[in-house]
Amino acid sequence: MEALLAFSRPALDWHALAPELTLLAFGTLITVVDIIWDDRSKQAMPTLAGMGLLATLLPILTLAVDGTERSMFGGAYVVDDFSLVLKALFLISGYIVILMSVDYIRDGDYYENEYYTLMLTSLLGMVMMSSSRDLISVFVALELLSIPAYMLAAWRKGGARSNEAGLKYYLMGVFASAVMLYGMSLVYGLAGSTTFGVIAQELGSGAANPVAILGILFILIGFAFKVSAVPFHTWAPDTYEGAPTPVTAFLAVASKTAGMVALIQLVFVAFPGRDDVVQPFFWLIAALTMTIGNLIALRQNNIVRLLAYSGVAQGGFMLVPFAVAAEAPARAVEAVVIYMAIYAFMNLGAFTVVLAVARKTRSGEIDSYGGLFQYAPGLAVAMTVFLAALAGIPPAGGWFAKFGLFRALLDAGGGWAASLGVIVAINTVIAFAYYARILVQMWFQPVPDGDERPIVITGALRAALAVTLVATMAFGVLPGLVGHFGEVSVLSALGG
Amino acid sequence: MVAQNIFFGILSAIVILSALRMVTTRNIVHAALYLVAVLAGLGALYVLLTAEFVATTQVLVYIGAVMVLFLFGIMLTKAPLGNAMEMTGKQWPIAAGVAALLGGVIVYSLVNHFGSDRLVTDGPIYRTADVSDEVFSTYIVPFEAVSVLLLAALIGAIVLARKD
Amino acid sequence: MEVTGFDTWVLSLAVFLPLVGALVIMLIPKAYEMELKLVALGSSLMALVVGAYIAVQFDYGAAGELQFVVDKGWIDVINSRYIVGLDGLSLPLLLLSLVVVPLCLIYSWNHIPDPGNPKAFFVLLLILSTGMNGSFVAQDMILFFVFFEVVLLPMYFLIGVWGGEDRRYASLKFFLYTLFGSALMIISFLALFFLSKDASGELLQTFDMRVLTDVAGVGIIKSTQVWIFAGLFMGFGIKVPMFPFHTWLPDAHTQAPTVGSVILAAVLLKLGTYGFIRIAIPFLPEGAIAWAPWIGLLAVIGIIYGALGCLAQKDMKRLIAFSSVAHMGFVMLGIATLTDFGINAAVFGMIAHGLITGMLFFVAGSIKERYHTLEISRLGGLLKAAPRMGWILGFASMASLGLPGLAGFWGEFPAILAAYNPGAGMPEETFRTYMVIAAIGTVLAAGYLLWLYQRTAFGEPTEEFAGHEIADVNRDEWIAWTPFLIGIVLFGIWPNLIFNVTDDVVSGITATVEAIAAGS
Amino acid sequence: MWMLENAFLIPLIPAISFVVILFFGKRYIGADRVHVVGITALSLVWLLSAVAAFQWTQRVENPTPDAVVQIEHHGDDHGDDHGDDHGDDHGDDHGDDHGAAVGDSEGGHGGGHSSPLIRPVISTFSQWWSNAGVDFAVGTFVDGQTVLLLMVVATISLLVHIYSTEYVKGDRRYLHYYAFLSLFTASMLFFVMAQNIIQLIVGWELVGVCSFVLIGHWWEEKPNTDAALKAFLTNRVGDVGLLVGMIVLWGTFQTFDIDAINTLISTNPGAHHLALLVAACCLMAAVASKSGQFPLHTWLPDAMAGPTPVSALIHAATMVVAGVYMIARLYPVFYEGFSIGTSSINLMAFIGGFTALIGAGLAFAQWDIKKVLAYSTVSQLGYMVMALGVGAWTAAMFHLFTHAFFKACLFLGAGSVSHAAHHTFDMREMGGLRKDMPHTYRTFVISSLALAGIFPFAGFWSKDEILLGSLVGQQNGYPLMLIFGCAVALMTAAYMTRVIWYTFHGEFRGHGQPHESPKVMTVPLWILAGMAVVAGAFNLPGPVLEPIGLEGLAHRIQTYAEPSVYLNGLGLSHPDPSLTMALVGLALALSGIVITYLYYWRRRGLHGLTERNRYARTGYKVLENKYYLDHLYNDVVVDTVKRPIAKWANDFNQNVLDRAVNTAGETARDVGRWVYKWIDQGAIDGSVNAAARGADSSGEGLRSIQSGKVQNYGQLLFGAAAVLAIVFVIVV
Amino acid sequence: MLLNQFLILGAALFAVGVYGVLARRNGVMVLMSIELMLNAVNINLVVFGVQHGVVSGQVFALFVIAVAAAEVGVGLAIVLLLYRNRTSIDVEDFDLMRG
Repeated sequence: MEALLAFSRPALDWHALAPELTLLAFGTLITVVDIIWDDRSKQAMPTLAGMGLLATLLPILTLAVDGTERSMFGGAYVVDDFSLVLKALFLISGYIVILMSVDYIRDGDYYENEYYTLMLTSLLGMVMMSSSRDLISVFVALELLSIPAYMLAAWRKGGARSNEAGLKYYLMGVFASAVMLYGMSLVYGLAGSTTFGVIAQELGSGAANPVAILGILFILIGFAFKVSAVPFHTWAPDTYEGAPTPVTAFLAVASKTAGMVALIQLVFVAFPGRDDVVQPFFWLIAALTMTIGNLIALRQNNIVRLLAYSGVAQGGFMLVPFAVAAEAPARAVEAVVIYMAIYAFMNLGAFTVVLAVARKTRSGEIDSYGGLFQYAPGLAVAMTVFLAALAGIPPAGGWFAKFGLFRALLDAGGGWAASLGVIVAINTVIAFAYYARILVQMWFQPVPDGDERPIVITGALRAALAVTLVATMAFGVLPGLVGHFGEVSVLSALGG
Repeated sequence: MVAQNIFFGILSAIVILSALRMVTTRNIVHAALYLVAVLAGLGALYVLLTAEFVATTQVLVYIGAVMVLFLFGIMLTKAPLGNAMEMTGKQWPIAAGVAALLGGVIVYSLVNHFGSDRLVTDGPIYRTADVSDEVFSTYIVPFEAVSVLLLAALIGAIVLARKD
Repeated sequence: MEVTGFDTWVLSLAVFLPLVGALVIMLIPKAYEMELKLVALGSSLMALVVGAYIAVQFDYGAAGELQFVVDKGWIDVINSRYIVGLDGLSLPLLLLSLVVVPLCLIYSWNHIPDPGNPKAFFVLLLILSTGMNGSFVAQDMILFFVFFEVVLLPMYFLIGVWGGEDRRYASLKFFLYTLFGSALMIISFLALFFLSKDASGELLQTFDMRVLTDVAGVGIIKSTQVWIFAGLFMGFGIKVPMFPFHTWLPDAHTQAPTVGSVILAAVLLKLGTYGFIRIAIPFLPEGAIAWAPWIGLLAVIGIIYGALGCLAQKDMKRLIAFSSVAHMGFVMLGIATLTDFGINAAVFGMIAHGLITGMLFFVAGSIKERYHTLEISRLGGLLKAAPRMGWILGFASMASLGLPGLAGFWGEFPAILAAYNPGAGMPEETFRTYMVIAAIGTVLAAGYLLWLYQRTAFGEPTEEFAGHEIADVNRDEWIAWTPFLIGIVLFGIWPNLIFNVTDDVVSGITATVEAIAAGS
Repeated sequence: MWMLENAFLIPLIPAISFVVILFFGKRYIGADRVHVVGITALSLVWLLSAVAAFQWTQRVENPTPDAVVQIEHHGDDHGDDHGDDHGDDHGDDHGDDHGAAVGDSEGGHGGGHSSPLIRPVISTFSQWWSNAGVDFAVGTFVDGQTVLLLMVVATISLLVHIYSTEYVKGDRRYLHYYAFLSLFTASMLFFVMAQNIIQLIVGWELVGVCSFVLIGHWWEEKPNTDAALKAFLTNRVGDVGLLVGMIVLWGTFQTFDIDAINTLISTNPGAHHLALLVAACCLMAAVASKSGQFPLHTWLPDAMAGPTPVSALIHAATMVVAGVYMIARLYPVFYEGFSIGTSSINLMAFIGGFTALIGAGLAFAQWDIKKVLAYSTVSQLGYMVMALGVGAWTAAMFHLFTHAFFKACLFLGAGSVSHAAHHTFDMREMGGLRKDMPHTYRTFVISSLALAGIFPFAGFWSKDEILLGSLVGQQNGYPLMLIFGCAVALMTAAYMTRVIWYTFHGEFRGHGQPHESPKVMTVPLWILAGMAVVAGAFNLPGPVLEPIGLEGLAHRIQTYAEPSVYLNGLGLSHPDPSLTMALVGLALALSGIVITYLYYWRRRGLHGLTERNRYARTGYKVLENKYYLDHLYNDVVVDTVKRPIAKWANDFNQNVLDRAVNTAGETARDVGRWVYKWIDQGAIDGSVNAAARGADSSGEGLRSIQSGKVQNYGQLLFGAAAVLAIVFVIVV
Repeated sequence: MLLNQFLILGAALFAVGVYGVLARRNGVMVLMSIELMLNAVNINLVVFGVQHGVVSGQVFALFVIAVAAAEVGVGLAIVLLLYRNRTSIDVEDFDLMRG
């Protein structure tokens, strides 16, 4: 009894938790509706899920307007501008993925209601992730976003590839989280607390301690897996190829972003003093990821697989600023956030086009894009914009993302940063070589089977395409938009 | 202290040996049983470490629920009960090498850093109530999240595992 | 200078009118072909009219200062602004770009190369136009970079879709080369951003090219300048293209459709040299001084090498392409002297090369259209088959080999002259050696051009085409070519039209360089 | 003096004519009537040139004060006593009339003049262009030298225009022909009145390109276009020298202005010797190419592929003397650069002399009448360059002047012959034409005599001055040049006699019936022949005129044309006329004629001819009676000179020099191919492509990591974790 | 008792688990080996909690157990799914996608 009495309910800031609660409510609603109306509710599900995401944006907006930084549980859970920006990003990406999913899931006759439930659950994990400043929260958020994703990857139950994708993703995910957990246990052992703030103090910045190094390393590896950094990327191509395309888009964008968010928080909040481990680690990983991702992508024939490797390489680009985390922290965070935001739209856009084209060609081979420009010029132009953005060519959005990287590197200065910059430059060139293969097919080649019927694009896909296209171009022409969010997010993450 | 050390010795021997047997045995059911031994041994170690609630959960959840799951899994996949299927892949030396390397570097680090630090034995002892207080205050958000996670896992697993 | 009223808009109009045209065309269905073409031509002509207005309103007395400046917020977070402005250096190049595009549209009016699709073709040309115009007026490094890159994709598609046999390889090569260069270029821009200090040692953190020109890299130590310059060198040098980064050029030119080649030669290559003059040298004078002898070396190698390359060619277009390497070598030699004289010559050379080589590519394109081949050994007797075209080819060849009285000479000769007395701090003997080598290059230039002319235009038509009726220059071609021809003669007779305009800007730049050379 | 200040009109007229003919000729005038425009324009040019010439003489005769240079004492250290004397003279009596000058020269002052130093008329019209604060005026520079050339160009061009109406009648490109004749004339006139060295370069290149176009006029045949290309490219080679040399001048004096450069050198002769030497050597290369000097002369004979009137105008009288003209124009540069005043042999003199020699030798070996004339031109140009090289400025310009007329006449005569003889130039298909073409024959002979330097024809006077100049030199004589000169005099006479023999004497060996050309062709021939006779009168030495009381007309070219305002400062002196030298020269020429005459006439046993020919009869009798001379000729002169030397020279010319030019072109192309194949496509592009292939194949190799087996992935994951851990924990 | 006794036991268990997941071909066996790794983590967490005298170690361990349960469930579902489609649970068989 004494123990019970001693318990005092913590003061919960309901406003701060409102986004999570809204999302949770909609997730539950979907489940309930599913249970009550079963099949009849199918039509309403995407709408409901989409509305849930949009509704969740409301409290985020009010929190943003309110503007105060809300910290709960001794700093374990923080709602600040950084987290709000990213929550919004997750939700918008999720919304686009849902737009992409509508027809795919319906036409494929897959389990629909559960699909959206899991999607929302995974998004809940991501939304949590951006506020988590505590090992346990981060771990749980990670699992919350990952486990539904494992299942979504296998969602085409009848398809052997999808099953295999699920298995590989699941196993690799679990391996990685085991390593990460082991690292967390070591870090916890040294710090005696799960809160990042304490960890930062306890790990300090003095001489290296092998257990600390090991702990940090293992944790970073766990998330490096999540962002599919080489050599922890191996799951990505197989899973991307096998998983349902909207899920692939989801994994490539939202899931990767979540991993990045976790890395930002770990690197800048939990291990700010340990740049002796963090910087070389990311230098190496970033260089490897960019280069190997790009090189293998050169040899792909399946467009989804190509985009998967492209995604790997893009992840490498995103990791670049971490290599100068200590020297130019503000710029580095800004660069990653900006990159993530732009990447979300351009990559989702590319997947949307892939989905749209696959509706006609039923093929994932790059050759099937032959002559796309002749019978679907709109899609071809859109794809061109997305690929240009991915390659970093103005005025499509991606250039500003790459620009951010270079800016962080040069702000840090020094030989290591400069050499990484040159590696980025070379990789930009390699990357274009394979993006160009798609361009070549779309623009320069004849239609392989001579079938020049136009592609019918459904409303949802059209909407997804419009959103991503407008955003990609807008970021390119007026990068100030995204740059502003990047800047806002920096300050709070670094506590400044 | 000696008693505790002896107890630790016995338990750890059980755990390690069972674990080794688990990953080397050719019979999958045996493997499951070795796993039970490992889990049980660990539960006992938790008791030794005064973590009563963890020990309880270990027994309830792991030995109770998870192991049953595994057994169901074994049955449903109609895995041969004998050693008809090669249980260990050809690449086991690589696996062993990797494991040794990883274990080695961890042990090296631990020895290097903690050396002969003694375990604090006179610290506070946390009862189940303390644990629950912590869970429902500081870790309330992760806790709720885990509940959502379990629900989602449940829904998803059903969808995936059911016959269409 | 306070800019008010309409003048605040003119530069943006000149830059973006073609883009507006492109957007409008995108909305017009493919079937309305005439309307598409009219919109395209109309928008580019409107831009040209605006350009003419600019040329008239331009205060030539203050050519050294930026005029029509617009300075508006753009990307605040990185302190990059939408700054456009025009001075004597930009004006001729902007006008060149504004003139070339409508002429290319006219030329393509009824000659859309295979596989057709005028809509896409014109849209790409217009987007290209916006990129080129913008590059010449941007006064913010990031803005410059964006415009600089905007031209890439349209050109890639122009080559890749409407190009020759080997178009995929050529277009990709063009693109990858340039992309690599611009990646290094943006690194250098950022280095400038972070390292530039004003006179009092305050970090500037600006992309404003006006400011960076003013501070002239004083806060950056020499070794750093050299490195940053190296990055810029790669970015601009590939575009020029300088030996040994030139190998994309022959392929791109050979495979590109006619107007693609024309624009590539007339305007795109100038972006590189313009970058040197506008950005690399004024921002990093010490780096420039350190690099200049090497640039000069590569320039003269380019001159000889390009000429030798020409002599080896069997394909007319490829020969002209290689001649670009040589001609741009003269331009770079002028720049490398870091003297007012040399850089003025270089700017003149840029314009002259644009007109002349553009003209040559036009003719080559028309020959290809008529003979379906550009293999020199299969051509012959053009003067007989199509006398006017033959004469124009001869005229352009003469201009290209630097005949006095035509534009080519005033780019070439002063550049050679400038090498005699390079700027302060340059090794005089080295540059004088360059001078002699460059002068020898003029012989080779005459050699390959006349050789080309002899084998294509002189003599009787080859048996293969003996019976064929080869149409002479047609109406579209006349309209498209006449301004080029007039320009070649006009600038040849009255070179001051350009020298006068550019001199103020260039002397400002070289004065800074000289002051720094004297100070160090 | 209006014409002198507005001399720009002179080149402007043919330029307009060019535009009119080319762009409006076909539509508004008629393609076959465009010559009207050209001839009208040239008549105007001729008139204006004549006015200019007259006004210039007025300026010299009655100088206004601002036209006269108040010369200061130039550097005494130069050590030329003649110069010093002149300086003093001018200081005292610059206003004096020319009578004093004649008196001076008679008084043994080495032919120096003391007429006032007349400034050239320099009109600057506008700022043509300016670059980096350096302004380039476009303007005209008119002095005696200019008007001399104006007259030459205008006269010959006009005559060629007229002559061509018949000669190229019915040509497919009649219009282009006239258009480019006009353009050429304009360019040449522009060149001669260049005010600065940039204008010189411009004019120089423009005449070159006109030459290219006109040589290649019949471009359907490959040999013609080859010749055109060769001409242009050889000239381009020389242009390297021109560009570099001019740049060196600019670099040294920081000005493009010819007047300024010349004045700067002449007021301070000792300075900048090295720079001037470099500049002079470079410019010499340009001269060699343009004026057909050894070793860049090989293009000139090939250039005969063009229409004959073009050869007469461009490749005999005007364009090819541009080099000579340029040397004369920038004489201080060469004078100081090659130390002409003090040396006894120098590069310019040697090249000139050697060229004269080999040109003459090569003329022997030709069967093509135009080629003979072309080599003769080479030889005579060498003469002029040699004259300049030995310091005989006036002699060179005088020879340029006379040579223009008789050589043009010879070319037009050859054209007339070919016109009559079915368009062949091969002398083996001619013969005996003197009966059918009396006018052509006579004018040809007159001009040949002039060329050979027979008294009293024009060539005699000018050649004599050159030989005299070589003999006397400045401070030292130029003995080698004298020997060359004498040899050439003999050879010239000889090969011209050969030409006349083959062309006009003997039996007709061609086809068809030859006929005399119409008047429109013969009249120009006669005019030129007349000039060939009297042109020598323009610079007769004083002693010749004294007996007839016209000593006031002596040395007109020297008086009017010589830019003494510059040359005076250099201390250039003029040799006294020498009767001995004149006689020697004449004797050489005569012996050349006689020997050849004997060789052809006698050997063929055509005694009848000797009966009718006064000169031949005399000479023949001498030789007839003195057989050993014949023997000498046959065995010594012919066998040693003609056969081995001329043949060797010809072989050398064709096989070495000419091949060198051709192989230079071929080599360049081969080198180009090699560089392209191995360096460009092989090394540079190859490495780029190899990098691409490398990326591609490494991508392929890396794909093997992606085995598809999840446990391999796991191995990689854990393995990488372990390796990273080891690296970071243990190594770092 | 030494701290390292437990830690090294954990490390050993982790290594054995790694061996298990990498060497075992049977999908279910792989899942079981994962449990070894997760339990190794739990030992560490509990021991460190004791060492620092804080409760969060135990809490963390509980979360790990809960999540592990969910993971096992999902993992078995996926293995089952594969088994149903491919009639095999040999992870070495699953290499449809590669390169």
